Amino acid sequence: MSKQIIVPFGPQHPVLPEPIHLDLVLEDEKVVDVIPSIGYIHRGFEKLVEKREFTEYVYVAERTCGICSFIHGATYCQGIEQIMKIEVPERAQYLRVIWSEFSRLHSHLLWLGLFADSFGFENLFMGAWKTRERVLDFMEETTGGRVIQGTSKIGGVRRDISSERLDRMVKDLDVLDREMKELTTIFLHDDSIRHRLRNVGTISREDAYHLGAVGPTARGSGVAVDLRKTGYGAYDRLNVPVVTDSCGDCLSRCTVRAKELFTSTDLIRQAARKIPDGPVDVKVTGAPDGEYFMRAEQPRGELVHYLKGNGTKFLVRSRIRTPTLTNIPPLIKMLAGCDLADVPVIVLSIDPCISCTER
Amino acid sequence: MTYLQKSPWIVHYNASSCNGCDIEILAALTPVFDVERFGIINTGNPKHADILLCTGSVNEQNKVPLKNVYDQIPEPKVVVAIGICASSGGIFRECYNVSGGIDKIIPVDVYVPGCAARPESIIDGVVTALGILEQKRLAMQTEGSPAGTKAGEAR
Amino acid sequence: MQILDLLLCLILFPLVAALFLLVVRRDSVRSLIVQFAAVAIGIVSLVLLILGFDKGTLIYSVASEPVSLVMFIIEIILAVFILYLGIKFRKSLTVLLILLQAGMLVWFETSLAGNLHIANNLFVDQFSIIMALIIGIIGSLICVYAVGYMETYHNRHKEVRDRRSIFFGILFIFLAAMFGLVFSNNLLWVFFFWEITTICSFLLIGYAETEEATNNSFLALSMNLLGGVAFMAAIIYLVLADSSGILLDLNHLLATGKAFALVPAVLICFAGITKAALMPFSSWLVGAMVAPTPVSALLHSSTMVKAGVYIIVRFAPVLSGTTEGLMIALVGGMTFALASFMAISQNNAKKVLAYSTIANLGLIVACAGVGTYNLMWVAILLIIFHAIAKSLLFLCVGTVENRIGSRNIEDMGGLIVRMPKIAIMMFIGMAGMFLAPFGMVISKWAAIEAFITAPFGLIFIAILAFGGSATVFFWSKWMGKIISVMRDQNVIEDTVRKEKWAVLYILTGLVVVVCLIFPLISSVLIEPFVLNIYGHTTRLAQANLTIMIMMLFLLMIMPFSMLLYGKRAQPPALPYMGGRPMNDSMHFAGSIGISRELVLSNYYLEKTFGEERLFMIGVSLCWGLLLIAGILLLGVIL
Amino acid sequence: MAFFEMVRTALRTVMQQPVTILYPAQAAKKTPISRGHVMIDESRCISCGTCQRKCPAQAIIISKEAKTWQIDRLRCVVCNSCVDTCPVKCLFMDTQYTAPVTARSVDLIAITYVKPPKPEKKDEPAQ
Amino acid sequence: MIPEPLLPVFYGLVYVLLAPLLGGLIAGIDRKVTARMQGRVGPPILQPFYDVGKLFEKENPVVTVTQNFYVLSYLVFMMVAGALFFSGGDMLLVIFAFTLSHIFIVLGAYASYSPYSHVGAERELLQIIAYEPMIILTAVGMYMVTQSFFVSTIVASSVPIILYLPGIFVGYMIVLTIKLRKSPFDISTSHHAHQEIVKGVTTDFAGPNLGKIEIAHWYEYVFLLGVIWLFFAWNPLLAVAAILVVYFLEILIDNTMSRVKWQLMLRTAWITAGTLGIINLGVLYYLGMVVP
Amino acid sequence: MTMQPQVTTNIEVGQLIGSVERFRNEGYRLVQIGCTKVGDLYEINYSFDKDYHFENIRITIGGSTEVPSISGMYWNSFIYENEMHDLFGIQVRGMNIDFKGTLFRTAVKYPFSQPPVTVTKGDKP
Repeated sequence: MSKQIIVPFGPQHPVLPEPIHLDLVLEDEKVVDVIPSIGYIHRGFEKLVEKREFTEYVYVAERTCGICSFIHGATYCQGIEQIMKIEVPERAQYLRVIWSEFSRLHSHLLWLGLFADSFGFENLFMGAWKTRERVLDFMEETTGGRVIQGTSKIGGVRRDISSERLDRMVKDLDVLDREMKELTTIFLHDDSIRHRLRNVGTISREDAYHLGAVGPTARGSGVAVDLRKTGYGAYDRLNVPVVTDSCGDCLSRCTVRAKELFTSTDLIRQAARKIPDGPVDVKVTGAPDGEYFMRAEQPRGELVHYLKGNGTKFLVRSRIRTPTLTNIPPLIKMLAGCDLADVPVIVLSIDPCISCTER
Repeated sequence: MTYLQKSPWIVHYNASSCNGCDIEILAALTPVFDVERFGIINTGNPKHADILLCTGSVNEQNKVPLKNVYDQIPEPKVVVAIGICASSGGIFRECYNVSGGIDKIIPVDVYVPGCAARPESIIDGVVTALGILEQKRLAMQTEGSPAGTKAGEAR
Repeated sequence: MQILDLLLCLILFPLVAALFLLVVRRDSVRSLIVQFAAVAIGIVSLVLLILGFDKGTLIYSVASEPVSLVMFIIEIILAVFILYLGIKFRKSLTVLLILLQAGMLVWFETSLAGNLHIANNLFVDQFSIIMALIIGIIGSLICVYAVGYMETYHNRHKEVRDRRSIFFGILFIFLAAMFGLVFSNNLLWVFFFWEITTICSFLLIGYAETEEATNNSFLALSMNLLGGVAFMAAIIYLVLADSSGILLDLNHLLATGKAFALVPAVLICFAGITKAALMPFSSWLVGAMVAPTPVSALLHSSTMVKAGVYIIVRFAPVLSGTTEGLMIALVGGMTFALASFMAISQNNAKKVLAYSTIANLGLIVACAGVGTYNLMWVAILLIIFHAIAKSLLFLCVGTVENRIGSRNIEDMGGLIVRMPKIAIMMFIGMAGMFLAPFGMVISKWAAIEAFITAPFGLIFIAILAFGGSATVFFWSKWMGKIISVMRDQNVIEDTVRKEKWAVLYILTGLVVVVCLIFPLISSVLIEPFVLNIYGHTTRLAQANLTIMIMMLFLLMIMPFSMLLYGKRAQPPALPYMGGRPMNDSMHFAGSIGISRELVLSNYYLEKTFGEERLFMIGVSLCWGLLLIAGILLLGVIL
Repeated sequence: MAFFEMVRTALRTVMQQPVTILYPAQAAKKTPISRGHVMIDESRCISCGTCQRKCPAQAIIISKEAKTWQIDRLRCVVCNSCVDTCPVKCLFMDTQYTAPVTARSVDLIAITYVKPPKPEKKDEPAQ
Repeated sequence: MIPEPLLPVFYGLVYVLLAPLLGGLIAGIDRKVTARMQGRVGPPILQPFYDVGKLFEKENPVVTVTQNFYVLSYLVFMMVAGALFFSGGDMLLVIFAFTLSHIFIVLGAYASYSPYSHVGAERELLQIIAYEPMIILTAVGMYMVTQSFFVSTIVASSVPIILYLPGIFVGYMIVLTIKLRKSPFDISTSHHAHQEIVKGVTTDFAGPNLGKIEIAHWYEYVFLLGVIWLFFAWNPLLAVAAILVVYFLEILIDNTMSRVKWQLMLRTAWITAGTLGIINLGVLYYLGMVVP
Repeated sequence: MTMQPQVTTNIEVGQLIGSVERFRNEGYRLVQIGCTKVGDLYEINYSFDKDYHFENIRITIGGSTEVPSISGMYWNSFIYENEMHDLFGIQVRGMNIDFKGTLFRTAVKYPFSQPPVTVTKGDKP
């Protein structure tokens, strides 16, 4: 006596900007079984290291993902710099921090919008993306690209930001802060939203940790993991607060991201205050020989670029382990027993970036 | 100008794109660009759509869904390939799992270059598509059957 | 004395047919007898209609003493029989109740019955005629249908002992008892026939002789015996009140008004509640679905439960305006709402039908309990519409069950492709149950209009509004199930027998026709009856009737719009599957490389409308209400 | 209870002018360094082929024999690599993005640079 | 002029002819205002008409031909319900016809045997059971004030109905949110895309069929707003103002709420609307008994 | 920029389960499992982290060696192990969720086990 409904969720589905698919088995609207399947974006560009010189692979690495493009590029470059023992100029490191944090703002605002959309709050979606345009404007003004910045380079960055622009940027941040304050207040306090998020997709601290959750997904469950604390780039000279929340449900993850918006603007201010003058890049000669696991904090969590060179211009292996990949097992746990209406909310609550995940 | 041109509804499919173009399509819906000015609605359902906005270089697993989504759009319909991955495979052209461009799978009417394609560029692309949509409608009227492949035929 | 002959004929002829059926062993002969008897009964009840519709209440005196003696002997024999079965199957409750009842009966017969003289034992009025028509036409149609059904049934269920002679015999005894019940003016006679229906249903429910069937039949028996005890108590009360027994004359009793009639009315209504399977006694009717489908159809539509509501509607004028009446009405209302909710959580087709029956009976009792003239009108209307649509639905479900081997609604997906004719009939039957402008909605509508002027009517309107919407839910989702067009399915209905088709066609026709001519039925039968009792009557506004009939016609011509589309070439399309293509056998590519079949089930919302929870609520609420009624009654008696 | 947190924001927004840029009636958002499309000063290109080699998307083809510089706009990822690496800085990034097209084509540009017989003279007449 | 007995027919016809125009306009204004609330320019006011015009220019792929029948019936009975209402018919009959038309769209969704339509259909049914009690209570409330179920009588009444039925009015506004498919309760069609069940009931309708559904929605808007008129019927100016205010509030709610799950929708509609309605009617009943 | 040096411990396939169990017991979380083809051999890296302390163990195997799954200790390892199987063709024994080669359905079977291509520069459009 079956009372089941099978819903093929995705690959084409309006709530998924990127294709994944889930086979949802429902009883009424209760999800009794969910089997995810990915691979719709697997391009296999990790193998491109065999065809592109390591200096040009930067452009490929940047296009791993359209949302955190800069961080991918920078992490790759930092990994190569580690192998080749290149000392990157201070200013470049600060600029990387600034752009990384702007990437994070961009990503989190984008996510807030999509998240609002997933529970049917269209106006909030529009509001979040309206604010996000401010971040993108800054990005375009300083790098020339809205979403694919293209300023990473081994040995530094490709563009400098003038000090006047930095001053203006700090002033603009106040406006941004104000708008984000308004947005996040609604997010965290509106009861209709809390009704949709509280106690939905809950995952305990232990589960989150042992299932390998990273980034806001882990921090929402109270696991204080933030790779910026390892002090790569210029982060060791900045005060990085780790935002956590203890409930482990969708609202907690939302809270973490909402608060991180402000830590990001704060980090940008710190960096703008401390940034020294000087060159933004050094000349790179030779080829990488050796291996390194470069870990960095992406908006979605811990990103690992494993790079292995053998002394030629072509790397042996580039392996990108993205936060979403490791957040998928916790996601499966979260989805068990939720309602159909919660599925998009929970899926989005880990902020999935499938194009990174599948490379 | 017919109604078709005043109310193009879109459906978006991400055929292994890097996300850049996708979020720009979404950005085009949001206040700063607001394509609803032109009557464009992101329907999310191919059966309601007129225009397929497609991003990404099409990998092995995406071929079938892409074709399926295309087939489910009722005639007249146009396909707009957004971004250079969708147009030619782009930087990922040489990857083992990439077919290289939407037009390898389904007929493409408009190519929108850019990496990532800017929202303005996407608007331009859709506007260009409107002209083609109108031609297809006329062709459908005169011939009695749609200009492209019929929806059911391909199965 | 033409009409009296008809009455006697209707009571006795089925008995004769039953005797023949009990001895006949050949299938073909049995089939012939059943068909002949059914046609005869149908025709006689129609003749009764033609001759009797304008005569008002006719009362006939029949020599009662010898008949009463026979009745007493039969009752004692039956009591002994039940006692034996009760002991055999160790049903202590049944034993207790039958001993109690028999004790009351014997005591009554020995110490009170001495100087009873009831002359007017039979009577007929418009309400009786309506009941007779329902029993005579729908009941006998079901019997005809049963012939073919039982043959298939025994082919499919080899484990069940073939006792078809007894089965058909009991069916016709059942009909006879029902006729007797609606024509009797002597409450003792009513009681006799009442007990006969109880025992017939007991035997029919237990037909399959499985453990479940036996248990459920005893459940039904115990509950109905409890009602019987109450009935007996009412009779004893009446005789104690007036030893001449004049109060046992039903029409006389009703005419005496509340002073005498209230106590027996409530007691008999309690009996009616048990028989009509209202909460807290609904479980027996739900359990009764283990019986072969024609039995369920019979129990649910034209006999048994209708006997319960019949007697309650009879006593409606007595109940009107009393607190006890309100309590009984509330029991009905609660039953309506809760049974409708519970039907949502069921996927067994017969169980859904059972809950729907319980709900509708609840509504009828709610109308009768409040008991104003327009509500009485509604109650009778409900009895008619419900009987037709429900019998059609049961028989359709039975046919489907015989073909696909399941009574699970989920297995009825795509019936419109597999068994198009049956599906359309079911569709019409269901429409009859909940869609405008068909019967039940007309009644619901009239009920709202009637309740609004009745005392405490608001409560019932609220119940009707909420319960009614639940009805929409469970019927529509079932409808949706049978009309969903699935691929790769073949027509499988061609093997259904001819006389079965005839029965189904007639019932389907009746659903539609009765909707069209119900103004006529109302003005010829119901309105005079109500007028006779209350001095005023009611009807639907003419303008509304016109509109309803126009809507009905519109609904009938709408399907022809399909022809319009059939001609134009339409590109075939597959359902939207999130970009995943589906093949003709409804499989699509699922995760982990599995080819999955698309399965769609309805919602059952068990958390919200779960059977157990609501049943407990309903039982305790209704017991509470009955208790209040009982306490009030005690106050009246003392 | 905090329902309707959004009401104030929504009501304020409805009173304000929309933030929408009325593209195409209004000009598109652009910055001086926006990466639109690659342009070539054909009079300065020395056909060295660096841009072709350094192009990660292999969109540029230079023919030394035919003296042509060819770019496939549907391949160019606008990464600025060629502009950065061009030894004579004859490539530059225009801020205007490439317009959508309905058919594939490549931009073929004839290089008019002539190796100057004498230094200092870079401005050869184009015709 | 039109003879008296034909007036109802005339009004009904006027509704059938003009309601789509008005309804489409309302939808257009709705979209414009919504866009402005989101800081966008929004589509032209006439956009809904373009949309429907476009849909009729498209081909009509169906999963099963019976879908056409259900959609047409949906439209026709929606027209019947509205026409009955505007010709002054019996409120209860109007409500039943209204339910009937919705059953047809639900059946149309079931007919295609597609997962999203199916879930949409189930949810649409949940919506129907959520709002129906309140709508019936509204009609009953009208009766208690004016002693008639006939719209013609209710409209002609000079009693300020709203003063007697404030609870019913609020309850009606709550279910109106369901009927207008506005945000907190937009669970069966997910009007603005990007949602959990794609397009719910309408998922497998395309082209002209979808157009018909859209037109039926317009009829529905006009009918539903017409009910608001009844509350203020004694003063037409106030009625128009009330309709405008109510509609604006609905848009505002749409823009300031996230979509709830069905459980909460059912609970809200039944408990809030039911309690408000029943308390309101109870008070009326009591007053009616005390002060005849 | 001061980064901690990264330690990689080479172990045998047979020691894998034991080593992983030790990490698990010490409260490390699994960061990643990654595979690299070096010549004809495959290096498999198991990386763990605890309080930003990064540990890496490596087994080096031939293409036909079967690797035991560590999903008993780390439930989430299935995603990496399936990936390893789909991209490198390494057989993993005892995965808790086995996609059976459907995690990444690639045009080329086991693409990363194919011999590396190097210079294809100047590839004409």
